[in-house]
Amino acid sequence: MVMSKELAESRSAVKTNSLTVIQAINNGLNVMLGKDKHTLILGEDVGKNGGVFRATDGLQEKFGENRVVDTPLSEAGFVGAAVGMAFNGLRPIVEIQFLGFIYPAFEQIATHVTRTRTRTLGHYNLQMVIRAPYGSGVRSPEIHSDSVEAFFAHMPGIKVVCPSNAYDAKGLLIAAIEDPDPVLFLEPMRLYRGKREDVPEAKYSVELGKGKLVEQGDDVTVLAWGAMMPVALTATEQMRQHGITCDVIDLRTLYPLDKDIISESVQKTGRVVIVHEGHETGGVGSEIISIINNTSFLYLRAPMERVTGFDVPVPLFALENDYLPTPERVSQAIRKVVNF
Amino acid sequence: MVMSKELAESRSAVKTNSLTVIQAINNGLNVMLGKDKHTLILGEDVGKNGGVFRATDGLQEKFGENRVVDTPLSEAGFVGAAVGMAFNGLRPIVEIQFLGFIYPAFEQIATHVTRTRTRTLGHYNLQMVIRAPYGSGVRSPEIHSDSVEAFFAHMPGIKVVCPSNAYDAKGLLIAAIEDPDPVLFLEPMRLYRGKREDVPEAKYSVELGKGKLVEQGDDVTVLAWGAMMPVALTATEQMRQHGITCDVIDLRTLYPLDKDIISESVQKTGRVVIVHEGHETGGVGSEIISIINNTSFLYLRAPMERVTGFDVPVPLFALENDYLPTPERVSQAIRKVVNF
Amino acid sequence: MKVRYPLFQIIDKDGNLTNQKYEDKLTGDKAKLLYYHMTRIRTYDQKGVALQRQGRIGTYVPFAGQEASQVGSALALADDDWMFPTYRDHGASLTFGADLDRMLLHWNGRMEGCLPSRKKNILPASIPIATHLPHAAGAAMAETYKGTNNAAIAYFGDGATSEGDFHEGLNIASVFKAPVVFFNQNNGFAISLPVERQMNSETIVQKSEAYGIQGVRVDGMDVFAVHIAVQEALERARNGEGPTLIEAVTIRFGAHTTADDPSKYRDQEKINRMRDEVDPILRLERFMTMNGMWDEEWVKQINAVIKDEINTAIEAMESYKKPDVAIMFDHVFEKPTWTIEQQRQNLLRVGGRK
Amino acid sequence: MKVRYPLFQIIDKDGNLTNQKYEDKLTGDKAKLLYYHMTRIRTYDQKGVALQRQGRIGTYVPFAGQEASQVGSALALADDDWMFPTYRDHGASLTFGADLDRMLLHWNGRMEGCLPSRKKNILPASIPIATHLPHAAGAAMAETYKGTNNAAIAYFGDGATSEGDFHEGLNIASVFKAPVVFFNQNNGFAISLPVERQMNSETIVQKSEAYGIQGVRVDGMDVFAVHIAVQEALERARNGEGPTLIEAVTIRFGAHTTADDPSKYRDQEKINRMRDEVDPILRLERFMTMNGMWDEEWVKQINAVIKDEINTAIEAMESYKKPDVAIMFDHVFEKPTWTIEQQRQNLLRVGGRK
Ligand SMILES: Cc1ncc(C[n+]2csc(CCOP(=O)(O)OP(=O)(O)O)c2C)c(N)n1
Ligand SMILES: Cc1ncc(C[n+]2csc(CCOP(=O)(O)OP(=O)(O)O)c2C)c(N)n1
Ligand SMILES: [Mg+2]
Ligand SMILES: [Mg+2]
Repeated sequence: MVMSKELAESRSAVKTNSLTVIQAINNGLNVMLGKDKHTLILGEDVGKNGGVFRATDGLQEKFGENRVVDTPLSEAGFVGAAVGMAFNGLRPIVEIQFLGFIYPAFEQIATHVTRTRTRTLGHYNLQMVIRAPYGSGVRSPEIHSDSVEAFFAHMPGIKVVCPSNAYDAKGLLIAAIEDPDPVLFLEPMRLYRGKREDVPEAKYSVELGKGKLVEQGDDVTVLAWGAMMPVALTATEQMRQHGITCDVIDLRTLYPLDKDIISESVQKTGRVVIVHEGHETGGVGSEIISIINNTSFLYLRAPMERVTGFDVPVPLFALENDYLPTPERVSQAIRKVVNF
Repeated sequence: MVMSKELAESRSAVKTNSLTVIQAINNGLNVMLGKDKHTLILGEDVGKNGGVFRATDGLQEKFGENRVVDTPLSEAGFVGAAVGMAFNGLRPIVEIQFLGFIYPAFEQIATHVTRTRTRTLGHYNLQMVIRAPYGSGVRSPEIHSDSVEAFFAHMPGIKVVCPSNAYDAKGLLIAAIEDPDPVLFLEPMRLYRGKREDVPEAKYSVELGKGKLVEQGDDVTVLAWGAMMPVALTATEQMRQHGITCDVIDLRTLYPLDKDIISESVQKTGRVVIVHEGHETGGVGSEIISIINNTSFLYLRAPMERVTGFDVPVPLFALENDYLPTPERVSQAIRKVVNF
Repeated sequence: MKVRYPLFQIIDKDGNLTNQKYEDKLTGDKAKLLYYHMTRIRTYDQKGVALQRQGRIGTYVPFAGQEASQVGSALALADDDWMFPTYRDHGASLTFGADLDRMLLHWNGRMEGCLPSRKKNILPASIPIATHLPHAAGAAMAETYKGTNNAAIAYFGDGATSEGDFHEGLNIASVFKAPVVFFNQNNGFAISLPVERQMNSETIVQKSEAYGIQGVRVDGMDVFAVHIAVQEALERARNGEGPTLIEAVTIRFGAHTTADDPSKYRDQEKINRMRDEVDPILRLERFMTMNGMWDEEWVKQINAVIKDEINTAIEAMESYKKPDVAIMFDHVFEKPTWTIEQQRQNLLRVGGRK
Repeated sequence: MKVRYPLFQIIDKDGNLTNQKYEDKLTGDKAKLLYYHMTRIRTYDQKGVALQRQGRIGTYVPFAGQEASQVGSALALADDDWMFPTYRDHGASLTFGADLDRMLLHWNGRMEGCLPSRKKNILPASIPIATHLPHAAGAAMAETYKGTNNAAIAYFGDGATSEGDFHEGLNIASVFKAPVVFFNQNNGFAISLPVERQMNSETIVQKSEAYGIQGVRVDGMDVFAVHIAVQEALERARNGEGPTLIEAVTIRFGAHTTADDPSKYRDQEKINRMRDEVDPILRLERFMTMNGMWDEEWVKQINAVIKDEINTAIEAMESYKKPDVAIMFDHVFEKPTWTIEQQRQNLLRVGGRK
């Protein structure tokens, strides 16, 4: 395991707390609301209820109803209102209750959130964050389990971020809130209450657009993000026992992708396995393959493999674990690229 | 130029008319409304006005207001109503005035149009077509020029089709209307009133999911669709003069892609140039690259190249020709893969 | 607005007749039918909560308090009518004819349970709020297109009225005079948001004005009132008079779902205390008692039948054959695309999860 | 509904005062100011159509007939208020303070012309119908948040009322009592669809009932009435009384855009014939004449000034520096991502189109 510089630093002098991902997010929001009066939270049930996952727990009590605003059930309406607020100098943080309920706001995002800066040649910029829990594996009802980051990675004008652990969750969230451009911040539901990590109490940020080398190896580059990180790591751990070692990279930002960290690793290993839970066709994996084709063609020793969600609607929960990539499927792919 | 079998047949005995793309579409709708009483057209200005591009010209007069229905300005509403009609045995053909105005109906498409068959294990199927003019290059206002096929190619449960000429336009449209599943039918605005072609008067169809080899060559495989076909062909024509010959494939269906025609060609040429006007990152091109990586890795002699719209909002029309792929950019890419 | 749209009521919470006009319709048979269905879905609902607690099904959505609204409306439908329910309207679906074991399977995350019935036109519960309202409009328009006499009903909550699809669905239905009833259950909350902060209008029914359609505000705890209001609306629909917006004023007694803790955002204790007073089933029982329709024997008997039926369905649900991964691939298109076929084979090769 | 919302009018089409209450406000200065602006945007509009015919600009969106609505409303705004126009409201934008050459550049497909003003809060014309209504709500909410006294106005057509974003925007604004005026120009058509088939409600103003907000139906050909109705609505907004929905009943004299042929779907001849009778500028002229406010010399003078101003702006537009491809890349993000930077460099290397 490589300890990242940030993490190493964080673990030295600074005061830290042991937090889950959801707590780290709550903490990041708390820090930023405290720091900047122009920042406010909008969404369904974010106030008294503290969000259906408790991401905003306690924040309305602390900052008041103007800063943590329960909106009507109206995604286009409140994403649109956030756009208007951002025109007018506020920095809204919008919660979409589940990523699958972002669709009613799709037009607002595709035509305004992403295009305002270009449309006004920089006169207006929208400093706003849209947070959304995403992904399958927690026995949610239909539409609550979508992993459609690819839609947004294809939209010029918005960055797409997805942490896989508590430290990154807080740091990336703060970076997203401070970014002068719109950011879609995807939160892996499946990891919300998983492993705790030491998270600095103070404000810090993790740079957008940078992946992280989480595990080092020689044979294969494994690329993943969010809830697929533990799946990837379980598989590479198994592979290590069979003498196959992998670079495992947590991409963390899905647009723009960290081309450099990807190519550096691929040019070392020559073999690639990408793991994501979104549908295979047109998923972010296909863009990663295209980038590698571009940067590292001559280094490749095997066709790149994707281990992804299938080209089927995310099934109800009785089959969700069949839909999702498993360590077995990842291991299989690793073996395949090694044995090619 | 290779003459396709269909085209060759069509030019023998059958009665044909020389039609533009838009006329061929009008003709296809006419044929299908005449054939099947359960088929109807819904959309903005499709009635008396005959559609802003005249795709439905004369059809309301001929078939009546029940069959060609002017709807309120309400994309979610009338796509949703079409879903309800399709539940109830009708076969609606919905016109979205410009592809950039499909966004308000995105939720309907992402959660119902595409998922109903799976959700009901086949009890309900939605035999419906969504037609939309797409693309830049005709001096339209903002949002009227989007080419976002990639969103829909990433949605399990809908086929995505895009003709580049009058013959295919009618044949693919009829196939789409007859397909038991939802089809998004993208119409290249820029070609609406371009070259005329002999189009059989009678009903015929062009199979969905099949590309077409339009030009044959040895050195490079050029893949394109819709309005980029003439751009690709101009470039390959120029290249031919420099002694470089290309397979030019009109993909015609963007989901599911015709894997076989692609691999067959790539395994011959070893070099690939993909041309599309959608944004590069996460465009359909990236999926094509991924498929080729999978099927033809050992045959590749150079990194595959993409010539695409940029990762920027489609600009207003003063810059639209700078945004769009040009024959020069395609030629450049062809030279690049040849000289690699 | 409450003046313009007075609450339509036939019996009050003590079971007294407050509206003489409909006295004739309140026969013993009708009362028993309504009582039976309310009791049936209440029993099922209680079982649902219990099964979830025992970990035998996933998250469950209780509807206790809304039985009169769901039963009164569902029993107003004719056999060939169309029902478009939400996740909370399984009481209505069951009453209209959904298969009990299918419904339970659905709570178990089984795709086989998604379709409520193979016989009745009951659509799968709509999860994305308000998206099914345009469907109901379209299904109803198709009936007009075909020249039949069938109608559609769409169920939705107070929160749903804030979504664009509510508006677009009602507007389209109104323009085309679609034979559809938009049946709103205003249970006062959208998860944690009280209806007073969902909207600035005093009532939901007044939103009918925006579409120039009929609006009716009805006591959603009075099964007779709901039943008759929906009957009348359906009749108008069949007569070509277009859609009606009905606001049934009701109460969600419990949590939003079994994953929700209502005490976080409302005085749940107060609701628990007043439950019996306003309970729609007890209200009907009081009426029946006062009017000599109450038959202790019959009640015992139906309770036994219901218990039996539900237990049998639970058994069926729990002994249902294991989920087959193939069904996730087999119904995306009529014929799987090569991508889906390939993915399916790959999964089966690795073995999937057993 | 027309009874509940009578048409607010101050002068009728012959120029007669029909509403004594506002007599004091109809000063000669006010009349001249309104007349000047209507004449200015009419001249500009005619020039726009002509320039398009000559191929000097792209598709143009004429607003002839709607000058009273656009000028009356725009002049009601205070300097720091927010304006959210559509593609047809450039008359309003110009009146509020948009730069003339910028507006023309915009019709020439130039991104440099997209932002109407660097000084006033005028948003770029919204192309996707109704999407800017929630923005207006949000900008107004931000004013409340900051504790200022500024308000917002959103323009939209009759067709826009069918979109979900209309509904969501008004609902949110109503819930938060946002200081915003929703200014509808009901010009009778959405491209080819007459308003009677856009909706089943008799008026647009009655849609205010759905949100429990103030609604005003105003004669959109009467610039005084529009002006005062909007002033009053803005005042209510600033006083914390929340949003108002104003329906200005007006007429689109010409085509939807220069690419549209209205004779395909309506009796355009009839509209041409009645134009002078209902023309909002002629109406004001009649009023001014009857009330001794008409000054031939002054009219000549403003006409000359306007002509000059517009010709200068056209020259500026036509001599504007060539479009620079870089601007399409440079403003997607504050700092271009590597993808954008790479694409930009590639394009510049190939040379782009010159
Ligand atoms: C588009 C969308 N956004 C958010 C949600 C999450 N959600 C599920 S139920 C609910 C509240 C619905 O309230 P209401 O319409 O009053 O119905 P009720 O649950 O009270 O029956 C919310 C916000 C959703 N399902 N769909
Ligand atoms: C979401 C969306 N759908 C379709 C269009 C195409 N369109 C442009 S203007 C228009 C009609 C608008 O009518 P109305 O709201 O009455 O405004 P008017 O043009 O009369 O001023 C349509 C359908 C669009 N711009 N946006
Ligand atoms: Mg509710
Ligand atoms: Mg209009």
